[in-house]
Amino acid sequence: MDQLPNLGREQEMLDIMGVSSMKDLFEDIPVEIRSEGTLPLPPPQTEEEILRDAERLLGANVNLDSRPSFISAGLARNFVPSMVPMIATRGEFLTSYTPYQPEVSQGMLQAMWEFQTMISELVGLPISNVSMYDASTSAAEAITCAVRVKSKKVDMPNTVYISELVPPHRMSVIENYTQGVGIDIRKIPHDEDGFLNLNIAAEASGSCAIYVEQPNAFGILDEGLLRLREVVGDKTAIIVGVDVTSLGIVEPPGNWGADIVVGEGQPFGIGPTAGGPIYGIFACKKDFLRLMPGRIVGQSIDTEGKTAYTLTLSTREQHIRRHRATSNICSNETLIALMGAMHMALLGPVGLETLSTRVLSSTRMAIDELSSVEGLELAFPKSPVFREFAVKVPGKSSEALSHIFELGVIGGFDLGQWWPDKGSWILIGCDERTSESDISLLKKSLTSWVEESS
Amino acid sequence: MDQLPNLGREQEMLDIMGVSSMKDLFEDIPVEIRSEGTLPLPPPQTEEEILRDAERLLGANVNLDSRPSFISAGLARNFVPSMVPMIATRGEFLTSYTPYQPEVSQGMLQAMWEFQTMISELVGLPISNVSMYDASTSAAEAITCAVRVKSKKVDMPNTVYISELVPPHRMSVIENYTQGVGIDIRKIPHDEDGFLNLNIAAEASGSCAIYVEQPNAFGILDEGLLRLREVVGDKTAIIVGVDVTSLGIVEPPGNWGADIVVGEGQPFGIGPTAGGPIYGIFACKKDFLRLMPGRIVGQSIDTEGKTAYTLTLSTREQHIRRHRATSNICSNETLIALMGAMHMALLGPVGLETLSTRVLSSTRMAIDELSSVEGLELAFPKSPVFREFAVKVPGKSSEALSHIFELGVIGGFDLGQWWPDKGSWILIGCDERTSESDISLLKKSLTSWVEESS
Amino acid sequence: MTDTIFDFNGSKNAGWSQPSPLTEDSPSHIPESMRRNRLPDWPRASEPELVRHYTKLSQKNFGIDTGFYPLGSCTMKHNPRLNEKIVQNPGIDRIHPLQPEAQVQGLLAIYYEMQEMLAICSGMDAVTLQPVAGAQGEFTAIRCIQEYHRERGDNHRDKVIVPDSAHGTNPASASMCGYQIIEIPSAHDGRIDLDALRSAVGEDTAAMMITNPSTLGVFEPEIAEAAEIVHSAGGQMYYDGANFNAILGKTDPGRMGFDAVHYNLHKTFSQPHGGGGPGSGPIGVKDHLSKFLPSPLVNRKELPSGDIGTVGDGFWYHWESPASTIGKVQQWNGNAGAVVRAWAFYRRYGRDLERMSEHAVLNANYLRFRMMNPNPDLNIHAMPIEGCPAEVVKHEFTLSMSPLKDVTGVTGKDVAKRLLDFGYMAPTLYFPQIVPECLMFEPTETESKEVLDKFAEDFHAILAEDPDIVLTAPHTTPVGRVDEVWAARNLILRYPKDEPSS
Amino acid sequence: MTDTIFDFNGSKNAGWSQPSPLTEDSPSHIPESMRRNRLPDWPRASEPELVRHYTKLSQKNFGIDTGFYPLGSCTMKHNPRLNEKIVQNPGIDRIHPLQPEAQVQGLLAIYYEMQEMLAICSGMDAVTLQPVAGAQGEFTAIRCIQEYHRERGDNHRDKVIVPDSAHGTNPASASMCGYQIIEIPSAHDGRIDLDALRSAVGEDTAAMMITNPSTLGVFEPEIAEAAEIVHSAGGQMYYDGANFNAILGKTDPGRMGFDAVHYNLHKTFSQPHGGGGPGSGPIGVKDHLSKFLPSPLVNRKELPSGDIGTVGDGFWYHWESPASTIGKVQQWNGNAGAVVRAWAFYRRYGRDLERMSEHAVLNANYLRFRMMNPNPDLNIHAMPIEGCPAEVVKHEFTLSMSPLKDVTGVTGKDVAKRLLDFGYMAPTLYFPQIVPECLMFEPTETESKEVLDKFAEDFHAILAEDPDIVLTAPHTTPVGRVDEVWAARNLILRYPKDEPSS
Ligand SMILES: Cc1ncc(COP(=O)(O)O)c(C=O)c1O
Ligand SMILES: Cc1ncc(COP(=O)(O)O)c(C=O)c1O
Repeated sequence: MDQLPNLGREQEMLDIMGVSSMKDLFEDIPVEIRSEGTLPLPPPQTEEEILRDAERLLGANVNLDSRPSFISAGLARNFVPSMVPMIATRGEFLTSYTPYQPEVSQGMLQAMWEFQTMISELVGLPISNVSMYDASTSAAEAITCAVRVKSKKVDMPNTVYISELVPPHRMSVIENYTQGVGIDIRKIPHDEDGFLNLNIAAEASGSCAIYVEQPNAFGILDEGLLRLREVVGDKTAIIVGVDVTSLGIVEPPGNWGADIVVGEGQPFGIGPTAGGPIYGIFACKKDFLRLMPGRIVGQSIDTEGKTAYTLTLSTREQHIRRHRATSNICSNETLIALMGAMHMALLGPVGLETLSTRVLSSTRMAIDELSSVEGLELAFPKSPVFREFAVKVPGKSSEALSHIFELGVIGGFDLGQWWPDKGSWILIGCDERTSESDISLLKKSLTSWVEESS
Repeated sequence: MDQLPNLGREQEMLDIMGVSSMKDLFEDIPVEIRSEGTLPLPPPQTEEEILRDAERLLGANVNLDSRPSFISAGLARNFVPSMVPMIATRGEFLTSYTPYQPEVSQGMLQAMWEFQTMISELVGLPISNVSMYDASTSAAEAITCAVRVKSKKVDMPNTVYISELVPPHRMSVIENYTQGVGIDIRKIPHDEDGFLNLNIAAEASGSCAIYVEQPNAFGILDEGLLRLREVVGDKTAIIVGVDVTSLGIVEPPGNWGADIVVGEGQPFGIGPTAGGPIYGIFACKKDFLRLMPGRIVGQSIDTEGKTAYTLTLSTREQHIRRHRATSNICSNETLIALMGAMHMALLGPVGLETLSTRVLSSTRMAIDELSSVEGLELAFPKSPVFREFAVKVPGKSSEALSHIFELGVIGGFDLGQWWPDKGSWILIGCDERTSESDISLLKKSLTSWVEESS
Repeated sequence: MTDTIFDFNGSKNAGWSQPSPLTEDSPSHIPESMRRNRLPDWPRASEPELVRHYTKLSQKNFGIDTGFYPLGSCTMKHNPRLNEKIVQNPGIDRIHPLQPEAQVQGLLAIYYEMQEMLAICSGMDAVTLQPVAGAQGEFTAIRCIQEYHRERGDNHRDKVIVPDSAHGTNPASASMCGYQIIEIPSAHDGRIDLDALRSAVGEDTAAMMITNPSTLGVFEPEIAEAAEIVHSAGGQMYYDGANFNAILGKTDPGRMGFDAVHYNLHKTFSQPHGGGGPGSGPIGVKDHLSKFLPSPLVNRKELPSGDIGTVGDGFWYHWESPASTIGKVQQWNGNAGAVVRAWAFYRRYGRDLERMSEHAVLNANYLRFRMMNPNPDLNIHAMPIEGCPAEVVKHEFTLSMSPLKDVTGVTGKDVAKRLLDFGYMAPTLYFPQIVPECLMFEPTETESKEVLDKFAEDFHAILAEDPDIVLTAPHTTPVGRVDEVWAARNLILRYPKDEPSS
Repeated sequence: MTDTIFDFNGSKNAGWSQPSPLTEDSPSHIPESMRRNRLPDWPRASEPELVRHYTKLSQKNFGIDTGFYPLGSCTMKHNPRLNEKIVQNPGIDRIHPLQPEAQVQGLLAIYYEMQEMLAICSGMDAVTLQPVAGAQGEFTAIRCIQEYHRERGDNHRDKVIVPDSAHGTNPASASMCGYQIIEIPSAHDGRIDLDALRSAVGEDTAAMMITNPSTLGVFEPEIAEAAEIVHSAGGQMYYDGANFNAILGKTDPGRMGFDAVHYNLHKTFSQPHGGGGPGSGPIGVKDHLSKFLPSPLVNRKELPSGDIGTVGDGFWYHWESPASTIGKVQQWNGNAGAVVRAWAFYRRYGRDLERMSEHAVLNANYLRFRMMNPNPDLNIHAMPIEGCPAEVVKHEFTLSMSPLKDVTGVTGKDVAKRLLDFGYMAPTLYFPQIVPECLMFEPTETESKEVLDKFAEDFHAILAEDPDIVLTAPHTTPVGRVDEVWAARNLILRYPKDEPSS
């Protein structure tokens, strides 16, 4: 209880107020709904004890750095420069709240304005907010935003087309965010190489928006998407989900017609952290600005004309617009976006390119190595990929994965969990930390599985 | 090489200066002594690579937290509250230097002034400096300081008496610091209970100083020391080395006549860190103030009378007094002392008492458990101890220690390394992290050694 | 002004040093047309420059660590540093949410413990940790309620009732689920108006959303009646848990009659949410709603005796999908890092969480007393009036600055800005909107009496001060009062402004 | 002013929460008379109060992270954050220096690598990492030299020669070994005066201590001659390595003729030494001195083929005691944590340490050029003069402010204080003492051109400014100019002042 400065001084304070006991402070709670006795919870612990328990429990988890690991599926086993967490956790950043008082929040505001710039540069679109909860809510809110902007102007209001190769968990979030407000979602299939069926995509023309991912759920980079604007016409919003790391080498969607770009920001700034806190990026064209979700920082001036930063366009937000707000976001992921900003700034343009190339090169090497294994089959041998690729194994992928885990390798993601018909597919993810020896261990262990199961 | 902001801009800067090449900047080095070619060292590494190597190398060390551990011998396997390193490594503290410019160093200066107060309170003496390198140099410089202060006033100038139960490594430092200047050191023996022979100690009367430790190298608390002032008389300085943690329960030497108290500050603020950086404490009576070593902070005022802090009594120091300085200390251990201050402040008086009691209680429990093992023998069964105690084992202690290490226990320190005639003695150290199960593992493994070797 | 990061023009070819790619030719595997040909114009700076840049920025930012942060409704309490240390553990930082259960037993055990603890503290039956913020918790719970009504064929319930004092996220969340919002006015004393509620409920009522203690910081004594009214109309009661810090161990939403509740872990259970996030917004529900909860939850089963399991407690922890789950609201399992911090926070109090609430309430009442009882020798222009008359408040309270405005022209906003000069974060401004010139103060349990005394004293000094000083505040901050209209008019949202143009 | 920590009067019975002692009766094992009966009057504060206290204190402290720190002779370069991360590893933080070799192979391997690297870079034959600061390195090396002479029966060598420009630690360290100090004056151009040296050396010369580049920042071209003079008199040459940052890969003390050298790892190899420490001051020596080095050093032996050893390189690392070791100068094995940081720093450059020195020298020359070539339109009262005329300087340089003092009364100290107002740390003041009104600037390699340009500009602004402003500087710091005389006269060294009285 070293957290309570007034412990032991209760009476002193009560006396000053003229209140006789702590109990009196809770007399306003009607007796009928008062709790009885002590909370049925264990006694308080000391810092030493909590740390010991935390180390025991967290130590029981198998962390990705403890062995070769090929699980990605939307998050990155990244390398975060040491500076990032050390500086981002300075108390002035760490323990601040939403910068409602810009005069004493210039640090975070400027950092977020710089973040907006870096995201804008990254994806090739002029506007960025200061983060969404994660890639999935970013995609979901991009869709509802596009519907708000486009519904009155298109033939198919409240209708959105979505690539069927969006990871199902993300799709589920999209469905939750869209179904209450009655948005009709139609899926677009892919051909056998994992490329979007552009003929069917053409049906999206006249709808509010089309949502695709580049790379898609199988890691495939789809050249056809470059023609999407042509295919859907000018009126339909193109929303693209990206792997941010790919954009050091892959053309950003802003350059081929995207109206909104979303994605998982996590590869810049923070470890996978069991899925959160992470942050979604959200960038768009100017037409979406006034109906977009999330916080936005603008440059301004103070009373003396000095440059200053402040939250702007707050009239979109729930604390002002209430039920007509463009989103319900209040707490967001700024602190994590700050880490992202630091990481991006450290990388610089050249560092980003190197990083992309590293991820791509380990992906390529893993593909090359695994394709030489008799009994393994690439699901999409002809398609260019980034970070991830799918392989078909003999037997059930869940069993294959258990087998290779026994051999010391976290071997990827069982695609059967997403699509029951792909119960023998494994999604293998590579990254900047993947080494040649990791790949050869993966190969060895998968070869052993092939032998075992034949 | 992400550390050099001007990389790639050399020519631009040279052009401005009118210098044609980088080589020209080194033309002043005579050709005969110029280095040839590239340094015969490996190529630069990236952060990722260095971290990987560091984790591999440091991971090859057996850390004390990884198993029950009973090695102490002057350092503590302590628990440092999480706040301490997090706040002490804030850049403003971490990357500052000696506060020569008090106007922009008030933070560190005030923290050190508060540190001085806490040390002064801890040991019961009015003056403290802001740290020495470690306990050993603290003891050594206390002795040279006492000689400076006392030599002209006593019958035996340049003579100091030292308890023979000072850890030999510390004694070696003392010898190095005293022998150049010709100080004569005489050892005082102990009786069979490990208590100082007060009859011989009485010979120190008339010398410059007597140096004793409480607890001594065997962890023994010596009640006889309370009579030391009586024994050596008023003129001889009494210098006492302490275990700082003990002072929550043991009477501080300032209260029984010590003139100077020294000791290892490490238990407050930082892990054992393979022996450094740690910090020595140094506190004394006012008569020693002007001839003591190390930096001292004083309260002062600024031009407007506002309270301010500054380094003071600098005229004692090398940068002013040069070869007549009271010490050669320039860089010291302030940052670690800052961590110490934070830890002490968090503990508070009651926390200190609890901490002392915890260490004492685990020591007692270990003694009780081991004394029940047939074949083990306490070296000083009758003497009160704090943190440490010596046991005699069958056979060589080094072999006993290897044996129990195999059984998962870091079992203490082989006293044969310090005193060849104690080749079957082990110094067992306990601390606040010692658990009942640690003690029972120690007991089990030592019992196994006894059985093995009988 | 600190230069922006884009003003650095350090090393021309800098870039974080990295190991070389494993192979050299990989780019050739991407079709030419898809390759990026102009790299983003990111900063080109070295580590030394960036450490200094961000350090300097931080120095222009106010946090709990730098001063008193009485931001009402936000529960800005101290963030114990232990929690930050714990989340550096690779057992959380380097974990993938899709790892098989066998690889994450420790994390699942923490999730399970937190689900249980939150259920106990709130009187709910089931808890999900998936929502990542309070607002998302609201949205999630309303979605569950929506499915609940749908499953019962109750398809006409298309309205959600909120008091006019509700937090903006309440109506916004309900409206994201497609609901119409019925806002009911508060009674003249700021409390819930049961008559207004009675006339608002009906067959179209899907739910009512309310927080208790209310956003005015006072406990709604008639909450059980309100629940009764809504329930008898067939609606569900939703508890906005933002004010949970006031009541732990004293009462709980279950007893009050609620069906669903969200917790703001980042408030009640502390959580660094620098700049406004991250948060964590678990929800708890009564049995009848539990099968709609997002998927997955954590459950456990006893292992055969003798098998202590990976975490050593004899249980196997596993994910479980509720029968009629609404699916996902975040792609993974919520903000696991925030959950782990909150777990560490909870463990520090254990059953003494009640002490925490007591001290939060003690501090709020004490501060209110101090603020409303100035030294009579002071020449105060006008005293504020209570936002809601009450014998005692809970963890926060509101004051209306209207009297001051009437006498001197000084608004609540001016006072808020002036407080910045004294080294404080301003209280929450103009919320709830029903209190004119509202300032809302929440000291939290982690502030000492000395801080509260000094704050009250400084507040009184402002009330007594030359109004011109207050009207033009702040004066000592890194920048003066910032022109928000200018920002909205010029919309300079990146550097340089109009790139990439579109 | 921030309150002192003793002004907190938080929880009456606070104290860091700790688990209970294993047994209750242990105090009874200590004789009554030895038990403490009044606990120290330490602060009684909670974690929240202390985090804020120390955060606020830090905000009143200047570090490299907050601004340019051109403190000459101190090499205040950026501290890479990786190094701080590495030392959090329990493989260093939780290691006891007395653990058996088998338990610390990784640490010994790092020690070995650092010994080797330092020997290579300095042209020495053996290196110990034990001394914990430069000054302690000096002391240690002089002790070795003392034993060297003693062993040869050369017992009459009782003098150590230092130039008058030497750092104060040089004479202080030698004098701690019992040596008399002979100070030789510099030549009129600030360089070593060989004639003065010749007349100083003799049969009583134990050693000469000198640094090169000198404390004036210029390379002593006649260093080999100086070594020759000292050697032929039978003395040893000691190299103060504080200025090592200037010469890596370009020359080394071995080539210059030195027998012993100390390194300030915390300067050249970066090291956070907040507030003035910790440091690390290894020494390197030539063969003839190596057997006197402190004990122990690290050595290694090849393992039988096939055995890769604990660290995987096929070696067994072990401690080794030099034959005639002087023993110990620190109780353990030096500042191991500092050595590990320096190792990480070194690994980042590897053989390109030469680039580091080049950039340190580039920056110094560039800054000097900028500072000595102001915009001619400025109305500068008087330009400084070079502390030492030189075509090029090395990593630092000195300027004398005497001309300014003559014209305006503004001293070097005033200029230094005024620089604080501009957001800089002041340069080193009045050292070396042979340059009147000396300011000494060392930019280090981690400052950008922009920072150097701006600094020169601000420096010129000060030279052109109303002298009254400079004379009364600083004006914008947390406190005004601090009265050092007051401090020394009143000697308030703790709180409250006269407790415990004695
Ligand atoms: C009363 C109330 N409800 C809901 C919320 C929304 O919570 P969050 O910010 O976590 O989305 C807040 C946040 O400030 C609040 O104060
Ligand atoms: C030239 C010179 N020599 C020696 C030293 C002493 O080094 P340390 O501070 O590490 O004891 C210094 C330190 O500033 C120095 O500048």
